[in-house]
Amino acid sequence: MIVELSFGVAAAVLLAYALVCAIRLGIGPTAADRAVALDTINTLVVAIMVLVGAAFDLMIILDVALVYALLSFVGTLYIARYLEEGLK
Amino acid sequence: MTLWASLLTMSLAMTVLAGLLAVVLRDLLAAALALGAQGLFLSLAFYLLQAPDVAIAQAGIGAALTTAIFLLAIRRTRRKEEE
Amino acid sequence: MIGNLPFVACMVLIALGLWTLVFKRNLIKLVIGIGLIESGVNLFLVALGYVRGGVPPIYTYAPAGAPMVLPTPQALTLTSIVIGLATTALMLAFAVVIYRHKGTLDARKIRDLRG
Amino acid sequence: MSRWVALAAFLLVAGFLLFGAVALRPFGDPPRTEMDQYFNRYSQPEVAANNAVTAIVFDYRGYDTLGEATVLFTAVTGVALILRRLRA
Amino acid sequence: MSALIYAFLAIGAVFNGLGAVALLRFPDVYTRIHGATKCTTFGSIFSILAVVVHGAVRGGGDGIGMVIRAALALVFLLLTNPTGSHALARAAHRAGIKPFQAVVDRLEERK
Amino acid sequence: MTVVVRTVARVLFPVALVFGGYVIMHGHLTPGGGFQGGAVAASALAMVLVAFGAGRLKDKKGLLSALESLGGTAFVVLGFLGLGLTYFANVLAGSYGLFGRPVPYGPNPGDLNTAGTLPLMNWAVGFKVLAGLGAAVLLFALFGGEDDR
Amino acid sequence: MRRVAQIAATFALAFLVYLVLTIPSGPLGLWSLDELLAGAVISFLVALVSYRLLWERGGGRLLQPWRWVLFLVYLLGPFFLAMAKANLDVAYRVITGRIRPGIVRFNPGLRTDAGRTFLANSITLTPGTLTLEVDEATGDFYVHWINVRNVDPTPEEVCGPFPKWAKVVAE
Amino acid sequence: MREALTVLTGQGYWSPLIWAAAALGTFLLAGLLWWRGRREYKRGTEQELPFVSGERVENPRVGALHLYWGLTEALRPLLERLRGWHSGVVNDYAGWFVVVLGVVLLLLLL
Amino acid sequence: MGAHIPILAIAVPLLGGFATPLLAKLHRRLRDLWALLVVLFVGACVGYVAVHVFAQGLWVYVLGARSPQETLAPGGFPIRIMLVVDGMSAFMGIIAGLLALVAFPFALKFLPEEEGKNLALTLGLLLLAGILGMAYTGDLFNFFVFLEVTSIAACALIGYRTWTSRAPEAAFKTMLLYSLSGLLFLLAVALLYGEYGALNLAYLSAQLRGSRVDRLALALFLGALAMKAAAAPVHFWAPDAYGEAPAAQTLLLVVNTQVSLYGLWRVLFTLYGGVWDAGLGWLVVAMGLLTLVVAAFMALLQTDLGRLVAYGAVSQIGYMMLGVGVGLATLAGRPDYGLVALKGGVFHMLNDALTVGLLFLCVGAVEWATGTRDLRELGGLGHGLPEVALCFLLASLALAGIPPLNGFASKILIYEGSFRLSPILTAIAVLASILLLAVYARAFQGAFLGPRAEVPRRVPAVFLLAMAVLAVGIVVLGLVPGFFLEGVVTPAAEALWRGRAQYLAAVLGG
Repeated sequence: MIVELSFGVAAAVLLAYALVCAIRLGIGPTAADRAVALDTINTLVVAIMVLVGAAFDLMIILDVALVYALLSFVGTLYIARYLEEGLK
Repeated sequence: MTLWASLLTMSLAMTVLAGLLAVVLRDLLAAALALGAQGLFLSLAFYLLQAPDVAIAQAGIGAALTTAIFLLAIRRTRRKEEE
Repeated sequence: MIGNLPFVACMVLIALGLWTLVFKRNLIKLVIGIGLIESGVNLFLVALGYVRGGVPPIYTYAPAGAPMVLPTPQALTLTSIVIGLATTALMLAFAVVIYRHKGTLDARKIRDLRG
Repeated sequence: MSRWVALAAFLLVAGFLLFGAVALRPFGDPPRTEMDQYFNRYSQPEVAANNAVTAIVFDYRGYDTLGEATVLFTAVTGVALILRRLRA
Repeated sequence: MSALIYAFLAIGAVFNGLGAVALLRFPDVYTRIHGATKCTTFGSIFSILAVVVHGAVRGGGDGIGMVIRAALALVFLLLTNPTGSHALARAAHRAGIKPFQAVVDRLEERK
Repeated sequence: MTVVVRTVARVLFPVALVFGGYVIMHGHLTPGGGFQGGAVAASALAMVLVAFGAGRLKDKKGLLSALESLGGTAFVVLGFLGLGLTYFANVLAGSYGLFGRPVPYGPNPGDLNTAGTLPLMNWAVGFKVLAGLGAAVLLFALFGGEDDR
Repeated sequence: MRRVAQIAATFALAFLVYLVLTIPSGPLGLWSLDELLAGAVISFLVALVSYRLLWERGGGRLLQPWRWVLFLVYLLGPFFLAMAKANLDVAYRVITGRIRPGIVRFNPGLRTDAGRTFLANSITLTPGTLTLEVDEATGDFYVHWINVRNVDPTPEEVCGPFPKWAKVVAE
Repeated sequence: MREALTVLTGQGYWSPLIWAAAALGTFLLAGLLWWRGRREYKRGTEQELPFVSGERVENPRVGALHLYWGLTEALRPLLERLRGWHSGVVNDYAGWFVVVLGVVLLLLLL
Repeated sequence: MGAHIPILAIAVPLLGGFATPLLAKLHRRLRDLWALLVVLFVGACVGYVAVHVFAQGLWVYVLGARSPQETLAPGGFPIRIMLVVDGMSAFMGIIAGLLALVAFPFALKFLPEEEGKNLALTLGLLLLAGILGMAYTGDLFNFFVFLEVTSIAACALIGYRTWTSRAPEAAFKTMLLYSLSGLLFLLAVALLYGEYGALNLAYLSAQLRGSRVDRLALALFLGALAMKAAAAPVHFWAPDAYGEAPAAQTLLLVVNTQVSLYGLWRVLFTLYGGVWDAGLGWLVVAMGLLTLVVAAFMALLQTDLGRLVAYGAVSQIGYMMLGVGVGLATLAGRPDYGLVALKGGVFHMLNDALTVGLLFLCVGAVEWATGTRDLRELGGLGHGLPEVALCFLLASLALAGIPPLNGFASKILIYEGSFRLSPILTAIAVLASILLLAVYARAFQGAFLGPRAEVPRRVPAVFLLAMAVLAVGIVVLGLVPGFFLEGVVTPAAEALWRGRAQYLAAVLGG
C-alpha cells in the first residue's frame, strides 16, 4: 500500500508544479509563452493521470491518460498553427 | 484519503484559476488557451472523482476540439478584445 | 474533510461565467463565459455522483466489494459535454459571420436590432 | 440598465448559488441512491454490460442519447447552414 | 523493487520541478521551451517508468494492463512532445518573437 | 506545418483512429464509448486538417455529412429494433446471438461479445460523432477561404 | 499490387496497435477470438482510410521490423544518455542562468522525411538544442542552441552521432 | 349545439352567434352605405383624391408611422425608457436575466 | 403499432431529419415529398394521441423496458425514461402538429432553392421533433435535452439569412440567452437530483419537501423557462428572433416558445404542485402583465412589419401567463374562477398559435411579394394582394380580441377570471388589448391601404392555401368556441388544475 501512497504523493508534487506552470500561463508576456506553459501542463497532467491511476490501482482508467497524451498534441498543433499566422 | 482530497482540491483550485484567467485575459488567443487549460484541469478533476468516461470525453472534446474550434474562430475574427 | 468544496468550486465557475456574460463585451468572450458555466454545471453533476471511497462503475477489473460511484450523473454529464460543444460551435459560427458583416466583435457595436 | 443594478443582481445571484452549494447535502455522501444502486446492481444482469455508465447511456437512458445525437447533428447542420457558401 | 520505484519517482519529481522552474526563470520563449520540454519529458518518462515497474511487479491482468498502457503513454509522449514544442518554437519565430540576446540568428537571415 | 509535424501526423493518424476504434469497441467494458471514441477519431481528423491544411480534406465534406446522417439514421433505426417491446428495448442482450452473451454479476475480465445492441449503438454514435465533429472543424477551417463568395 | 501491399502494411501497424492495447484479454495466447476479429475489422477499416496518407512520402518504410529493433537500441543507448545529459545541462543553466543562445544552421545530409523527423525530434530532446525549422528543399536544419560555441557548426558539434543513427534507422 | 356555440365564463355566457349576427347586420349597413355612394363615384375625377382639409398635396398618403403621433408624443418618457431597455446589447439582456433571477430568488428564498 | 404512437411522433421526425440530407443528395422532389410525409405522419400521430388521451386519460410509455415490471424498480421508483402524455401535453402536441402542417408546405415554396434549403428543412424537422419531445416527456433531464435540441435548431433557423447582418446578430443573441437558460435549467435538475437521486418528474414531485435547495431549483427553473418563453423582462431576444427568421420557420419558433411555456406550467403545477406557494402565481401574473404592456408599447414604436408582429406575438405570451397565473394564484382555495382563467390561458395558446402564425405568414407573403418589410416603404398592397390583406386583417382583429373571432373567446375567459381576482389586472389587460388593436390598425393601414402599389412578384397558391387553413381555423374557433373549449381545452386545463394526483398515480402506480 505504501507504494500506492508514494504514487499519490508524486502526483500531488507534479500537480504543484502544474500550478507553477499555470503562473506562466497567467503572466506570460506573449501568447507563445502561454502556449508553452499549456504544453508543459499537458505533459505533467499525462504523468499525473498515470500516477493517479497506479495509486488507485485501477488499470482501466489509464485509458484516459492515453487519450490525453494523444489529443493534447492536436491542441498544441492548432495553437502553433494559428500562433504562426500571428493572427491580427 | 486526505491525499486524494488535496489532489482534488488542487485540481479544483486550478480549474477555477484557469477559468478566471480565461475571463480576465484581454488577448482572446490567451483566453482560449486558458479555457483549454481549464478543460484540462476539469478533466483531471473528473478523473479524480472516479469518472473516467467523462474524463475521456472532456479530454477529447475540451483539449483538442474546443481549442481547435475556438482558434479557428479567432483566426477568422479579431484577436484582441477591444475595450 | 473538504466539506462541500467541490460544489463551491462549481458555483464559483458558474458565477465567473455569469460575470463574463454580464460585464464582458466581446462576443467570443461571451462564448467563453458560456463554456465556463457549462463546465461548472458538468463538474457539479459529477461531484454529485461521487461516493466516498468509490471506484468507477465499471466491473471489468474492478476490485471486488468496493463501493461504486453513482453512474447516472456521469451519463448525464457525457450528454451535457457533447451538448456544450455543439452550442459552442454554433455560437462561434455566428460570431464569425457577424464579424464578417460588421468587422467588429464588440457587443456594444452590434446592435442593429434594438428598440 | 445601470451597471450597478447588474452588479448588485449578480452578487445576489452568486451569493444564492454559493448558499445553495453549502446548503446541499454533504459531498461524497449522497442520501438517496436507490436509482443508482439499481443501475450498479442490475446493469450487468439486465444489459450484460460491465460498464454501468455505458449501460445507462445506451440502454436505460438511450432516449437521452438519441436526443444528444440529435443535438450534435443539429449543431453541425446549423454550422453548415451558417457557414455555407452564399448565393452569388 | 520498490526502491527502484521510489528512485524513479524521485527523479521524475526532481526533473519535472526543474522544468517548471525553467519555465518561470528563463528569459524568452525558446529557452523556456528548452527547459520545459526537455525536463518535463524526461521527468514524466521516469514517473511513468515507475508505474511500468510497479505494474510489472504487481503482475496479473491488472499489472500487465498497467504496463501496456503506461508504456504506450510513454511512446506517445516521446513522439508528440518534441514535435509539439518544435511546432510551437517555429510558430513563435514566425510570429516574430526574437530570441533573447541571440548571438546569431540564421533563420532570420534566410528571409 | 513542417515536415516533422507532417511525418508524425502521418504515423499518428492510423494509431489515433485505431485507438478511437478501440475506445468505441470496448465501450461496454472499459471507460469510453461512442462519444469518446468518436471524439478521439475526430481529433485525428482535426490533426490531419491542421498538419496538411484544410485543402487536403476539402472534398471530404460531402462524405462526412453523409456519414453523419447515416450514423444518426442507424441509431434511430437501432431504436426501432426494440419496437416489438418498446422503443430502445435491448432485444439482443442475453440472447446468445450477436453480442448476446449474458454476464454474471460482479467483477469479471470482460468479454466483447456481450451487451446486445449497445456495441452497435456505440458504433453508430461513434461514426456520427466522428463525422459530425470532423465536419464542424472542417467547415470552420474552410469558411472564409479564397473559394468563398 | 503495390497498393495492396501498402494497405497490408498499414493494416499490420494498426492491428499491432490494437493487439497491444488489448493484451490481457483472453485464452488465445494473450487475446480472445472476439478481440482478434474486432481488431482485424477495425484495423482493416483504418488501413483503408489512412494508407494513402501514411505511404505518401515513403513514410511507410518505417514499418520495417529491423528498423524498430535498431530504434529500440538507439532509444535505450545513445539517446537516453544524451537526454540525461541534456537534462543535467538544463538544470545547470536553470540554476546559474548562464546562457548564450542563438539560432544556427547546419546540414546533416538527410533526404527522407522520416530521417529528418527522427533527427529533429532527437535534437529537440537532447542537449541545449531545439529544432526551429527544417528546410524541405535543401535539408537545412535551423536549430536554437542555448549555448552557441560556434556560429557555423558542423552537425557533429550540435548533435553528436545522431545524424548517423538517423541515416541507419530511418533511411 | 348550444354548448358548442357558447362559452360559459362562470358568471355568464357568451355566444358568438349573436355577435356574428350583429356584425353581419353592421356589415350589411355599411355595404348599403357604400353601395349608395358608389353610384355617384366616378373614376378619374377629383373624387379619387383624398380630402386633406381642402388642400391639394403631392403625396396624399398618411404615413403609418405618424398615425398615433399624439399618443406617442404624450407617452414619450415612458416609451423612451422602454426603448432604452431594448438596447440591443446582449450583455444587457443577460444582465436582465440575472436581475430577474435575483428577484425570483429573493422572493422565493426569503 | 398503436401502442407506440407517442414515441413514433418523436422518432419519425428525427429519422426524417437525419435522412433528409441523404435524400436531398438523391433528388430534390424526393426530399420535399419525404418532409411532407413525415409532417403528415406526425400530424396523424399527435391527433391520435390527443384523441386517445382525451378519451382515456394519461398515456404512459416507458422507453426501453423489456417487460412491464421493468417499468418501476422494486422500490417503486422509475428507472427508465418515460413519456407521460396528459391532456396538456396532448394539447401542445396538437398545436405543434397543426402549425407544422401549415409551415412545411409554406417553407417548401418559401425558401429559395439553394444549398441551405436541405439544411433548413432538416432543422425544421428536428425542431418539430424537439418540440414534441419536450411536450411528451416525463423526465426532467430528457426535457433538458430536447430543450437544447429546440434551442440549437431554432437558432440555426434564425440565422438562416446569413447574407444579411441582422440575422446572425439575432441568432447569436438568441443562442446566448437560450444556452444560458438551458444551462441553468440543467443546474436546477442537478440540484434536484442531488437532493432526491431521481430524475423522473412524477417521482420528484412526490418527494419534494420544499426545502431551500428545492426553492433555489424552482427559481432557476422559473428564470430559465421564462427566458425561453419570452416573458417580460427577459423577452428581448424574441422580437429579434421572430423578426429575422424566415417566415415559415417563425411558426415553429412560436410553438417553441409555447412549449417552453408549457414546460413552465409543468414545473409549476405538476413538479412543484405539492409545495407550491400562492405568491408564485402572483409572480407569474406580474410577469404576464409586464409582458403585455411592454410588448404592446414597443409594438407601437416599430417601423418594421416583422418586428411589429413579433412584439404583438410577445404580448400574447403575457395573456397566457396572466390566465394561467391567475389559475395558479387561486389554486389553493380552488375557486372556480381560477379554473376559468386557466382555461382562458390555455385556450389562448391555441388561438395565439393560429393568429400569430397567420400574421407571420402574411408578413412572409408580403416580403415574398415586395422584398421588403419596412412600413415606411410599404403601402397600397391591398390592391395587389387582397387575400393577404384579408388574412392580415382577420388575424389582427382576432389578436386584438374583437368579438366574433377566436381571440375574444379566450380573452373573455381570462378577463372574467382575473376580474374576480383583482379588477386592476383586467383593466390593464383590456388596455393592452386596445393598444394592440391600434398597433395592428396602424400596420394594416401602413402596409395594405393607400394608393395602389406595384406588386413585383405573385404570391403562389401554396401560400394562400396555408394562410386559408389558419384563417378558417380562426373563424371556426371564434364561431364555435364552446366545441373546442369542451373537447380540447378543458381536458388540458384540468390536467394542470387538478391533474397532479392523477399524473403521479399514473406514473408511480397506486
